[in-house]
Amino acid sequence: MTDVTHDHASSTGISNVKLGMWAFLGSECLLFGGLISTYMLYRGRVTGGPRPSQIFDIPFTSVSSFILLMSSLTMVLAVSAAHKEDDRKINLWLTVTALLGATFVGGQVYEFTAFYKEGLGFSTSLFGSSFYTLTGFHGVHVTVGIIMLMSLVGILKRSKVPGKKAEVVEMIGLYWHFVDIVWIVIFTLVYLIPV
Amino acid sequence: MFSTGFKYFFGVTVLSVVALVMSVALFKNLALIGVAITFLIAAGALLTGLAIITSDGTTRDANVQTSDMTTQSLWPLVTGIGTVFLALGLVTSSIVFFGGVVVLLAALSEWMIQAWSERASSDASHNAEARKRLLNPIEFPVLAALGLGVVIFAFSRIMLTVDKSTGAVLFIVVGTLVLVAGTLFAIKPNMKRSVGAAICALGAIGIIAGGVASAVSGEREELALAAEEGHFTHKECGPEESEYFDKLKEETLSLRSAVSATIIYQDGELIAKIQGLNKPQKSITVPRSNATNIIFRNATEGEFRLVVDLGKPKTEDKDSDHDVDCTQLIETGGEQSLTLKIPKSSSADNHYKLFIAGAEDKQIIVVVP
Amino acid sequence: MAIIERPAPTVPAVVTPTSTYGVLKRPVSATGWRSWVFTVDHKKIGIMYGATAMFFFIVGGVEALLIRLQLAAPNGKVLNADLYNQMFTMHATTMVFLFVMPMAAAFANYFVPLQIGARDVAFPRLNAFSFWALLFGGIFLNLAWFLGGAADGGWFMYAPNSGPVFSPTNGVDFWALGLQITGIASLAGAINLIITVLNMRAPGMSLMKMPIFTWMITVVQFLLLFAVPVITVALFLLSFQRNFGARFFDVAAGADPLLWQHLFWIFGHPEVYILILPSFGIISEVLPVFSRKPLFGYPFVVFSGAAIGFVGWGVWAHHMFASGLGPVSVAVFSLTTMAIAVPTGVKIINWTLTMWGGKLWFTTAMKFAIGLIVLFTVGGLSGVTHSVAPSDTQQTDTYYIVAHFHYVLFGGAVLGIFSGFYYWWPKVFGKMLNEKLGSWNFWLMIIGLNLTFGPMHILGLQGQPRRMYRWTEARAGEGFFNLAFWNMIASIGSFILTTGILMFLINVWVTWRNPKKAPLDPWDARSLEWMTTNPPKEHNFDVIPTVHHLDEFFHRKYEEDATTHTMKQVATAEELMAEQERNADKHIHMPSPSYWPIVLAFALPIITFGIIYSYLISVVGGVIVLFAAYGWALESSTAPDSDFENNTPGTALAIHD
Amino acid sequence: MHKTLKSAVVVFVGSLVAASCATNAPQDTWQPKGPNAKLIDDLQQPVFAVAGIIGLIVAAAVTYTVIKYRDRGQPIPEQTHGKPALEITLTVIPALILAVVAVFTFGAIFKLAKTDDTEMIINVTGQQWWWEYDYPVQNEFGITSPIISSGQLVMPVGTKVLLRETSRDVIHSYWIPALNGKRDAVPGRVQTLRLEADEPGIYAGQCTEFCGLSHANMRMEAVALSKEDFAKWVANQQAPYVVPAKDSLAQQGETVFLNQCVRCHQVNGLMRADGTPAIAAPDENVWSGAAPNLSHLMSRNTFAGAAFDLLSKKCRDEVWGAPSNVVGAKYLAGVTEDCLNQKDLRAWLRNAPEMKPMYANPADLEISNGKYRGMPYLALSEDDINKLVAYLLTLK
Repeated sequence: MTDVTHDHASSTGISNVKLGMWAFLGSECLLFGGLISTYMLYRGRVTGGPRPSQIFDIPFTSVSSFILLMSSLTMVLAVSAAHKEDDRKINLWLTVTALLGATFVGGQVYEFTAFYKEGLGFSTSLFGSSFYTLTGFHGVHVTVGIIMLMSLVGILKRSKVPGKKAEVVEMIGLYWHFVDIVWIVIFTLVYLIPV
Repeated sequence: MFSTGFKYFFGVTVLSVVALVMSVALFKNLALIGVAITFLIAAGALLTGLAIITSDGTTRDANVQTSDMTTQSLWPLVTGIGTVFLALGLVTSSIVFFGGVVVLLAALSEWMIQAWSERASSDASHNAEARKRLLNPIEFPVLAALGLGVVIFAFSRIMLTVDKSTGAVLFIVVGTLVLVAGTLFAIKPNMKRSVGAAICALGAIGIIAGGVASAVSGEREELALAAEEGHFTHKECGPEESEYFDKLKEETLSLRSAVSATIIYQDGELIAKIQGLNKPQKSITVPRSNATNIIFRNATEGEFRLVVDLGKPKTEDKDSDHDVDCTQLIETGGEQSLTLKIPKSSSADNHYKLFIAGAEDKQIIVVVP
Repeated sequence: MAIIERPAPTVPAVVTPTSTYGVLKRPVSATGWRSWVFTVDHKKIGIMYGATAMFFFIVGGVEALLIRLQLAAPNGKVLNADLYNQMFTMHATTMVFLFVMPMAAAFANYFVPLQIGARDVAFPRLNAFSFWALLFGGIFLNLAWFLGGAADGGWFMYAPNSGPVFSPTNGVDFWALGLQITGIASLAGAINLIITVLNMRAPGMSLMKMPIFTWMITVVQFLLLFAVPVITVALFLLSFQRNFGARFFDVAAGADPLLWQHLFWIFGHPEVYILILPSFGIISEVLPVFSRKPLFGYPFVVFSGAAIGFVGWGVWAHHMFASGLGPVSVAVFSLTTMAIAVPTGVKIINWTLTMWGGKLWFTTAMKFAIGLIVLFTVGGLSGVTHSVAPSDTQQTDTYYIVAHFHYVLFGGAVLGIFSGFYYWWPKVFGKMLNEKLGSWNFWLMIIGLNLTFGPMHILGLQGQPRRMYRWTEARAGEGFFNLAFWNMIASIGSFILTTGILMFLINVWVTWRNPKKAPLDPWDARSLEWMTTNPPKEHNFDVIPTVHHLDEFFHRKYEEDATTHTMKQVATAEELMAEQERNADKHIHMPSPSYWPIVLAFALPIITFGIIYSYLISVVGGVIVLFAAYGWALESSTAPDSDFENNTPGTALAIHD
Repeated sequence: MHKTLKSAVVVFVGSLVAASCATNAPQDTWQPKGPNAKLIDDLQQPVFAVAGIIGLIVAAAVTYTVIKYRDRGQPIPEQTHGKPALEITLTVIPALILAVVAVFTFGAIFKLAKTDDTEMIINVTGQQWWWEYDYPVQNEFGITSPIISSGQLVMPVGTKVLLRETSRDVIHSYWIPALNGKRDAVPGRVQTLRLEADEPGIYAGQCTEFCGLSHANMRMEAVALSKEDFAKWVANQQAPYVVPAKDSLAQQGETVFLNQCVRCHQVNGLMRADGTPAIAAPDENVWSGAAPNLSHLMSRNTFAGAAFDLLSKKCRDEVWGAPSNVVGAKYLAGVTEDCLNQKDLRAWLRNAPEMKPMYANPADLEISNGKYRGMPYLALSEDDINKLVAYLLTLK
């Protein structure tokens, strides 16, 4: 998504790709809004199987949330390295961000497995269906983010990136921060607020 | 005349078709497979066609003399392994079979591309570049996903083995290590690449080894027990606090409107409030075979649960206990919903009722016409 | 095409296209079908959108005719119940998602860059991808006809009737997944057009100097941007329930079926404005041109469009007045629904006042525009009658509603689209549509439309519900003008309407064969898209114009006499064109064609097909997606100079950037 | 141009006028027969009138403009961009009209949602593709044990009846236009609808939320009886089962019924040969878990979701066309042998899915765990059908 026609400067002063990413993220807000609403409506509807407060492990999820937040910090470092055109640090911080993201996803895989063992399947109850759908969608977003970060590292190494490097890093950074912010909302609404 | 891209996609098409023909053996519905094949051929053909149109590579490809040089190749070996898996899978389970199919497909395509690239020109570096050009877009993401997948999976197995608090600590440790390592690299730009690679490799190996060990040693005790006993999947509708079902209570309710009846335990009396009737009732009418939502509200001092007696179960055993369903123990002022579905009308030997656990005399008759 | 060479505007010959990072070398062909399939030119994509939409219009029209044939007489035997249910479901789905939306996208794609003085959209490859995703999504949706039956739950697909037991064929799966694909297309298109409008306006074109059509399209794209994800969520919930055993609409698990209705209509109501606003935009261009006056109250029309966009989010539950929302919600949504009638009324008033005091020229485009004002008003007023919630509980799900939204969508959206056809045909194809046939087209459509949908008001008010595959004489009432009579009239009307639309197709055919070229400025038009050749050059404008006025083109042709306030022509379109060609830009970089959009789009139906039949197929689709995504990401939007010959300095032009 | 307008206006206004031309459309929404429907009608008539007038004004304004300002060679007009004062005025006027409409609308919404003045409640359950009614015990109406019926809702006149609607499978919608607007029957929810009839009569209705294959065949009627007639009806519904005369055709029919029909259809009081009550188990055979209870079948005028008449055409017209003072008596007479619509009933018993599409293919059963979603084809012999018809006629 790096098409730019260079005929004249953009009317808003923001590059097309960045503005495009903003628009996309605006749209994503509604996607997560819908999923979160569904969860909020259904979280207390348990006709069988565990209820939210019976299986949530708040200390663990707090730690994994913190790790995801840290990854936003490293993403910021990557973007600032990109502005300084320090290729080594771009690669380094992108990798660290991806690793932190992977740690988070690893934690989510663990959490899903543990919940499943404790009796919460995807089809067990409305709580189960909506919980796995919401957090699963978020997990997929993080995973896509990791793939983008790793690919970016690979592509940068081969110096194949079309367009401006800093812009691409910044665009992926926007996405990554968005995914983090969404997690903060999910963490608060899903885990912290009792049913 | 056949361009390299053409060969590549033609191969992909043929391979997909082969895979699907194989799967015909596994799936019952042949008509669907037929459609699926059409679809796949269409996909392959589209790409093949594209390749023809672009006459990709003809400028270099057409008149290149085949060089005799061959390089060492991993792919025949992997192909062999894939075939073995395939055969094993036919005997054992379909997962192994599919694993074999995937390995085989991957190996064959890599082999094919490599073979082609070695004959593409007499220039070895050009050949290597051509191979990369074709395969990197697939290899990069697949390898990244595989690598990440293995690490993530191994990590989650470790977490499943250690107990909850250790898990949280472990999580902090891993996160911190990643951060610290990153920072170290950042402030020590002179560190040798090999040192960095070694640290990363060690970390990965550690996690994978830990994962394997954990997977072998099995998950932590309480999880294993929960999976075995189904802690939350059965309800205990007796008067006493049940160990898991009542462990944590949900007191607020997302279901508030349009319920069939609200059952209130008020000052030691059980009453039903029904929309349209102003007086509290002692019986409710519930349509047969219909998922009917009611709300139980406790307005008496103490913790109580509402139990619904669903009559004798459908077994021939006339002495067996009645089927019951229930809410959790609800504190004063709390409420919870309960969904009833009663398939048989009430009759002389089929009575349904709602009552308070431990106080069978506080009851509401449920009429199923 | 990467470089437009000046002064000799020939297609540069290709020597060795650079290979992209994937397997394929980038396409460079400028002629033949390849120049269409791999194009990223917004104009070609616009035309392909239009052709696709027209094809689905015919498909949806045939479905509608079958429905009307079945209902012409009591106990119709043309279709059985199952087929009828599929027919009305697919008629609505096709008309909404595969005709009106893509047709609006066609106009938007073609004219927004031209109207804002840009050379292409912000993301040309994404634009091509949107189109192909729409086409493949549409085909995928209709594949269900041949694979066990199409969706049969109505376009609103209420849960739990859309669940696996109640809708046993794969039709609903094809429907849900097909709409996901077209949703992706809409979303990508929306982002593209929004960025185009925000970032690529010609110098001097402030937002309040933007042509009104572009304005309305912008509002629509924002609506899409925020509405599409909501239906995406709903469709995911439905698919997860049907394909993976989730319980979102399983009442036995305590689910609330109204969740679907809320999600669907939170999307579905803005969708109504997504369908109608582009046509409002079209006639807001047509009326001033043929009245020789600027749009009356331009800022009011802009703000009422934006207001409709905003308030449109707060009225969804008026589709659910009979669902049992509770009196408070019903009252609130009743009020907001009445509120949205106000900005809509503003538009009608402004259009009328635009004509007032004008110098009206009744071309076919103008006739369609005036037809829209009157017939949309009928639809709008019947809409007001069911903003009165208690009254709506009598009318909802009857033919009165069918009458209402067909007056809105046919009398509004479709008439607007036809107005656009006649107005912009010379711009797009360089030939004028025949005005005489156009007149036939218009009058047959107007008569047919009123005969078809007019009687439906009566049918509905006298109690004929919708979505019934047959009706019985026992409930038709007595007397000559009973429901049987009106059903017959409606069916006859639908064939007259069809004849009217056929007239258009004949007109296209006749025009096609007529070698006569259209003049440069046949309508004495007002906005920038007319300030270039017919059809426009690939790079749209030789010089990017600097904008000083709303209706810039008009103000370059005419000047106001300071004393008499009458307009005096100072230049002709030909003169302006010649001047542009003299000062043509020397360095024009255009984005180059690409394979990746079509490859990526084609992978989507493969994935969804796999979800229905076998995940193995999905994996193949997934691999193609990855492959295409990487190829795409690693290809620069403009081909490097080495792809073209004649680029040695001196013979042609230095290429900057 | 003005021809367009003319034709549009003529069709629109003409349509509205002509609407009154069809006499006695049974589901006419403009002929209220009870206070709830009247309330809606009083609200909507002025709104329709205002809307019509505004429509005419717009059409007239456009027509006038089109005629007056057509191109007669006048110069290009002044390029005016609008007059804000005029714009604002023309925005405020419709807003004010709508504000007035809103006030009246609000009143009606809350009046129609009232439930605390109810005199009688009836539970209504929708399923594919028929309605079930059950009357909870209400001693003041003589209902001492629950009554269950289907197809036709019987209610006393001048009584504020509250329907408590729900559904067993998908969403349906209950609509008797003469008595009130519609209210959806949503599974898992209980929603209320006020009904009250001013005078005795039979009021037609139709399920109006698309509910699957046979949606078109899901009808209903509300039968309003005078209070005395209603008491008679209640007494009849609570009357005990009458065993058919020994060795009659009807008795053989009872045996067929016990063998074939009782799997799904309950007839209260029916005993098996071994003296145990014959309890239907529709939940084991039918997806929705219910089939119409056939006790006192012949007291209803329709069957199979009110899609077909139990009365022959002549007898039906007599009942439906009866003036309000005798309609109750005619209705209570029920279906006699002379009046029975033999043709449809027999066709139904012969092959129900042919008369009313009901997902009868084996493939359709697979997805619902082998359960039917309506009455299946039973392969009854003509002989069995004769016997069954004779038996069903005894279910007065």
